[in-house]
Amino acid sequence: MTHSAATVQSPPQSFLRRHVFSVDHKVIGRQYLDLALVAVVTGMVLSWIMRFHLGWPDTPVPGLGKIAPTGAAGGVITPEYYLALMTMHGTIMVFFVLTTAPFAGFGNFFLPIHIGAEDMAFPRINMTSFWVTLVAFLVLMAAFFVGDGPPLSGWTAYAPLSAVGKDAGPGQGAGQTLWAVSIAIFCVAQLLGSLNFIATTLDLRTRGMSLARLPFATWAWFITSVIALIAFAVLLPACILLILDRVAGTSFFIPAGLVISDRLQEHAGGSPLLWQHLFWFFGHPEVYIAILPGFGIVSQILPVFARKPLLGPRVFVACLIAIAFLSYTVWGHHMFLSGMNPLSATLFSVPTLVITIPAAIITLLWIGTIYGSRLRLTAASLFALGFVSVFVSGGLSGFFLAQPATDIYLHGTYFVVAHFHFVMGVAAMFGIFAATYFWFPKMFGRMMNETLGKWHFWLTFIGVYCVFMPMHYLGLAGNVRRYSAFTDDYLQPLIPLHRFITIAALFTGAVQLIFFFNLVRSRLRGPAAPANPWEATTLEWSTSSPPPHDNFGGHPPVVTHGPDEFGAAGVRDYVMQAEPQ
Amino acid sequence: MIARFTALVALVAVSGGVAGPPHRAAIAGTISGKVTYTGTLPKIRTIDMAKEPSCVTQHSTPVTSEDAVTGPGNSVRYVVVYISAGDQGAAASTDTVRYDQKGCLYIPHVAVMQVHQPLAVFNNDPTSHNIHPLARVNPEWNKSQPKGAPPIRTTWDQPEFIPVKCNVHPWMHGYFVVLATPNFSVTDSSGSFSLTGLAPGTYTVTAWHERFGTRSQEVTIAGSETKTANFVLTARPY
Amino acid sequence: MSTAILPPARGVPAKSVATPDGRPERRVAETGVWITIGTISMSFAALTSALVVRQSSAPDWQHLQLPALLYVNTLVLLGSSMTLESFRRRGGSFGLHATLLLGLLFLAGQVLAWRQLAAHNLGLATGPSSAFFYVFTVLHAMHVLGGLGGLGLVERRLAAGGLSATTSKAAALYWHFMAVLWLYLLALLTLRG
Amino acid sequence: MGRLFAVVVTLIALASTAFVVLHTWWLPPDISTHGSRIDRQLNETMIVVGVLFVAAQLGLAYFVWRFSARGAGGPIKTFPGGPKPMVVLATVLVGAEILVLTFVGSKVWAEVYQSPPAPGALQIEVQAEQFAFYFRYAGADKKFGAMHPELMNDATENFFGLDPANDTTARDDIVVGSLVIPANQPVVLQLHAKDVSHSFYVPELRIQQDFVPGMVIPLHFTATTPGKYELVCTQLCGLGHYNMRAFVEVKSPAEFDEWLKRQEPAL
Repeated sequence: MTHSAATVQSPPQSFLRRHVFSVDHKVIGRQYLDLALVAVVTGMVLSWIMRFHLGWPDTPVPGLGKIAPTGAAGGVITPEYYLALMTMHGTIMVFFVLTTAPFAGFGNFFLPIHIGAEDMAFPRINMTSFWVTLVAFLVLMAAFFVGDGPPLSGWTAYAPLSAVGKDAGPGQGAGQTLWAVSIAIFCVAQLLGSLNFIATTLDLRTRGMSLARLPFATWAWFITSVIALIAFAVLLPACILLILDRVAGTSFFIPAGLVISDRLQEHAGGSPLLWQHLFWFFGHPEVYIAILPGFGIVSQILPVFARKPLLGPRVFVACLIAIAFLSYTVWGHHMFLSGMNPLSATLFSVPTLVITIPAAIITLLWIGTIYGSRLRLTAASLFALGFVSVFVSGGLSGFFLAQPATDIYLHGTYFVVAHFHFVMGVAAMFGIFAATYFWFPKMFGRMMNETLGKWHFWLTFIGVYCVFMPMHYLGLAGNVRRYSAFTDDYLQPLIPLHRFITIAALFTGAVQLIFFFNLVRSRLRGPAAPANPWEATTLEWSTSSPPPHDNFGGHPPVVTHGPDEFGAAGVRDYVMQAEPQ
Repeated sequence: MIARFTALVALVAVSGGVAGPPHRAAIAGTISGKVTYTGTLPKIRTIDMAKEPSCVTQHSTPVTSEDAVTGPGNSVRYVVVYISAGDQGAAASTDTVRYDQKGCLYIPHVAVMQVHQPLAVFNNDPTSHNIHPLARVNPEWNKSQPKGAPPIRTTWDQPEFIPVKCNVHPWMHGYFVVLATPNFSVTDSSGSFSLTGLAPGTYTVTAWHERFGTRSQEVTIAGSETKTANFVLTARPY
Repeated sequence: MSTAILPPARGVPAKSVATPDGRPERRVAETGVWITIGTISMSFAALTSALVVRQSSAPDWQHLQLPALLYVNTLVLLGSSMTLESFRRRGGSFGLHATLLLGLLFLAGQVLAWRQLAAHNLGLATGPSSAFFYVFTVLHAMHVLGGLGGLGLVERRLAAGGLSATTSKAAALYWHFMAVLWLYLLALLTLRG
Repeated sequence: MGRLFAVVVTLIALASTAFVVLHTWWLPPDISTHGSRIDRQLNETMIVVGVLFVAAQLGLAYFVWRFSARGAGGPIKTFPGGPKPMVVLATVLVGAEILVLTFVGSKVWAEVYQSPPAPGALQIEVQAEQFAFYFRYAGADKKFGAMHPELMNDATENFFGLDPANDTTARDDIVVGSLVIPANQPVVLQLHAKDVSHSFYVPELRIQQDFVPGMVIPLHFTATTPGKYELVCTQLCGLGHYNMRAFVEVKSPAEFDEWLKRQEPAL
């Protein structure tokens, strides 16, 4: 399958070929972003309903009774429906938003242009990976319409709750099987995607684009795809074993002698901890798959708006590689109290604390980059700065969970919810927002409205702190997570705090309408965008907005400079990467 | 029983002001009797509802388990006595069977109903319950009923003895007894039952108890007479 | 039908791959296959660790006696690798057809082996050892099927006269990996199964 | 705009720390022998993390404040010493903290989870099922009856699947819905899961351990202060997970013995 034949042929003509079944990495990137947009709206609405229920459990949600007559008869949400919403919220956000948007979406669009190539190494596989992801999303959404409703075993789907089947409770029948099948399909899609990213970065770099000159976002996508390759290669067999346990009567994860719904299960000999090991071996690298593209995007954007090269680019890349390597040695910190051998707790605690060093270094490099800069504050740079602040808040709360001693108290409480929402739910989202405001002109040839962008930043930045910082306090007070109602006596004094969080969450959710409105309006009627609105230096800014079908109009660039040559004296304080010597 | 009575009255009204008893008085026999047990009873256990204080406060005296309730003279309560064979055409009743959850207990402990008869489950507790009928023949379902939620209304299509449990309060146990016949009666603490309005014929009467098993016997009704049928079930301590 | 293999085709536009030190151009398809091999190895490594953990989690593991047919099948798969190598060195579509045929024969042999086991009612759910046997061998067979697809592509390219060294090398790399993976699985299932 | 960012970040940092310093929402008082060391570990970590948090946020805020107002004038300045001080700062600072916290923390972890229970500890079996805890005491013969999954039946309150008909040791076993333990005496719980994974978490006791179906996991601790506390489940186990609560009643040894004598055998 010679590569050249696929891309040099004349651009496709028919609407279908150009916009739907296109092999152009830019179209595929936009399709991933549109899927992530639909997914994030769904996930956010689910979180609204959940938060509203936690604040006011007995008040019916208007209209919900009709949409979900079994789950929320008369609008009052039942415990199993709350857990089903939680499971779908978690699964949609982690897989279909935080893995597709920053990694597959922006990565697909910009990695080839960043390295000066016409397209991905395997365009047809690239198109297949999107459509397989879409199938996975539709299979997951089907769980809403199945008899017993969506599964309720959380996005982590611990066995035997997830493996036994209908007996384990509502949602654990067809809903859980659809979940497992959807995630297995998603794994295949991500493996194909990562294959493409790695092959393209290794082989299709244009003349002069050595690894040292790779833009930082591309470094992040490349390293993320290596992590994703290994992580999803482990989740795929885990899902296959789970599906077999559920459907074919095997007992990989189900021990003997379980009595569920007064029925003695026929399974025997399986190990529930085996699922946790396989899942978290994938799970922790997955959180780095969600955040490393954000690192790359912030390191790509900060120099542009600081008008100053990134501090210690080689150190930054070395830290990315260190994080990638260490991410496979830390999964046990999710299982300190899971019945795993307590000796291994220390074994997993040390690498978990060590991995904070590269993360701390990168954060300091960002702050160091702002030192002595001429900072321009646009929506993109504000979100990049917001990313730094929010990542600090979320990262530091990880210290408590990394040590077994303090994890004894904080495991399974809202402290954990605050930690991973700050780092993944907010920091990664800020990365996506920053990337959108930064690259929208290049992707659509139109400028986004800066005022709306700034309003969106300020309200979201304050909103997310009001939502997730108090969750740390709930965790310290011992508020257990994944509760659909707070009936325990020691939780009653915390209900006002939950109501505050709910109001803040609904407010922050509503603020996102500014972003969606800005997206739609700018896409239709935004002012035309020049080729290089931000005066940046990487290759995508040396081609037209939006780039032509083969990115560089037939003559691939020859790279002569590094990715962030800013701060030169004189009128033009930057040197484009492909500028002749 | 009310439905049958109203049907009878309607019949009389429809047949026009014919004075006096209808032309041919419907011959209706009755089978009644008492259900007792032999053997040693299991220990009477008090239910520990410590986990749900809102239910503990609803009971002044400690609540005992209802799976082996007996009365004076070795009588057995909650025995479902019904016509298992020999029934001529069952007019399906349409009035709703009410099943209450009060004080973290199912009231009545055993709810008997006919196939396709509407059933309504009410939650009158300040806490949320979840109703999980462990049906095998009928489709199984498992629904939560938060405090103040509307009653869950359903019907059962197949005759079956369905144990019902509340997952949130494991001590809560009851039975939905779905029968194909309208002729059934549940014994009270006196252990006595009576099946009325039986046309002449030979019937198999079955007495079922959740823990002490099932007994059947043949009874023949000639005219409008009352036949007695007593049952003795065997009780085992464990 | 030309049998000569074309000189290394411009798998990648020369000017698009320039590495500072001028190393010979890397072929994209070959890199892709190496990455695929890495992925598949990771998946089977995960399944191997699952097997080890499952063995220690309960004392119900009985050794599964592999049907003799599997050892014969191994020779078939190794044979197909050899015919593929002869095709790549001496050209001639006979070698390629032989490889395709032996590949299909291997798959048929696997299905027969599964049937034999099923006949001794050693199904997927009978016990952990048979469960892992089926998971390993069925997943391997599916990947062999994928490999046959790759060889079919080589066949089509050869027939059309446009076969490049990249494509044939990539397909061969993948096919030999199928054989290596099978030898590993055979050893694992025989010794630890 | 840069100034606004700096002010907002500073306010957020100070507000967040204030609520922690004031202990507005904080851990409940500790009532176990090992709990004080966990509290100290948590406080130490909180101080270190608090300092790092405020330093990082204020550093970010200050730099944005100072370097966003400089317009086009003045050449850019790289951080003195380039990236090296960052690497050294992060490695030394975080590295030191890792050593201290890991070393100190591992002792209390080892005491709770890696050391065997005290010899004379009171044995209690705990059965976690979909959506309640049940506790079993050995009764007069000090021996626990065997558990048979096929005999487990909530209807007849046989939560532990005991077989009193043929197993004499099971006849005197006591099964209750609350964990009643003597103060200042070591207690060992044998955690059984009947159906799916559950977890044993009592905030006041500073202890938490998952129940894993198919495994019996020992958990030992010593409660000090008599009183009534709540035991909750922290491992998602299904629709009733939120309501899977039991009470832990810590009584004085005399009261406990008297309570135990009052209990009748379960079956």
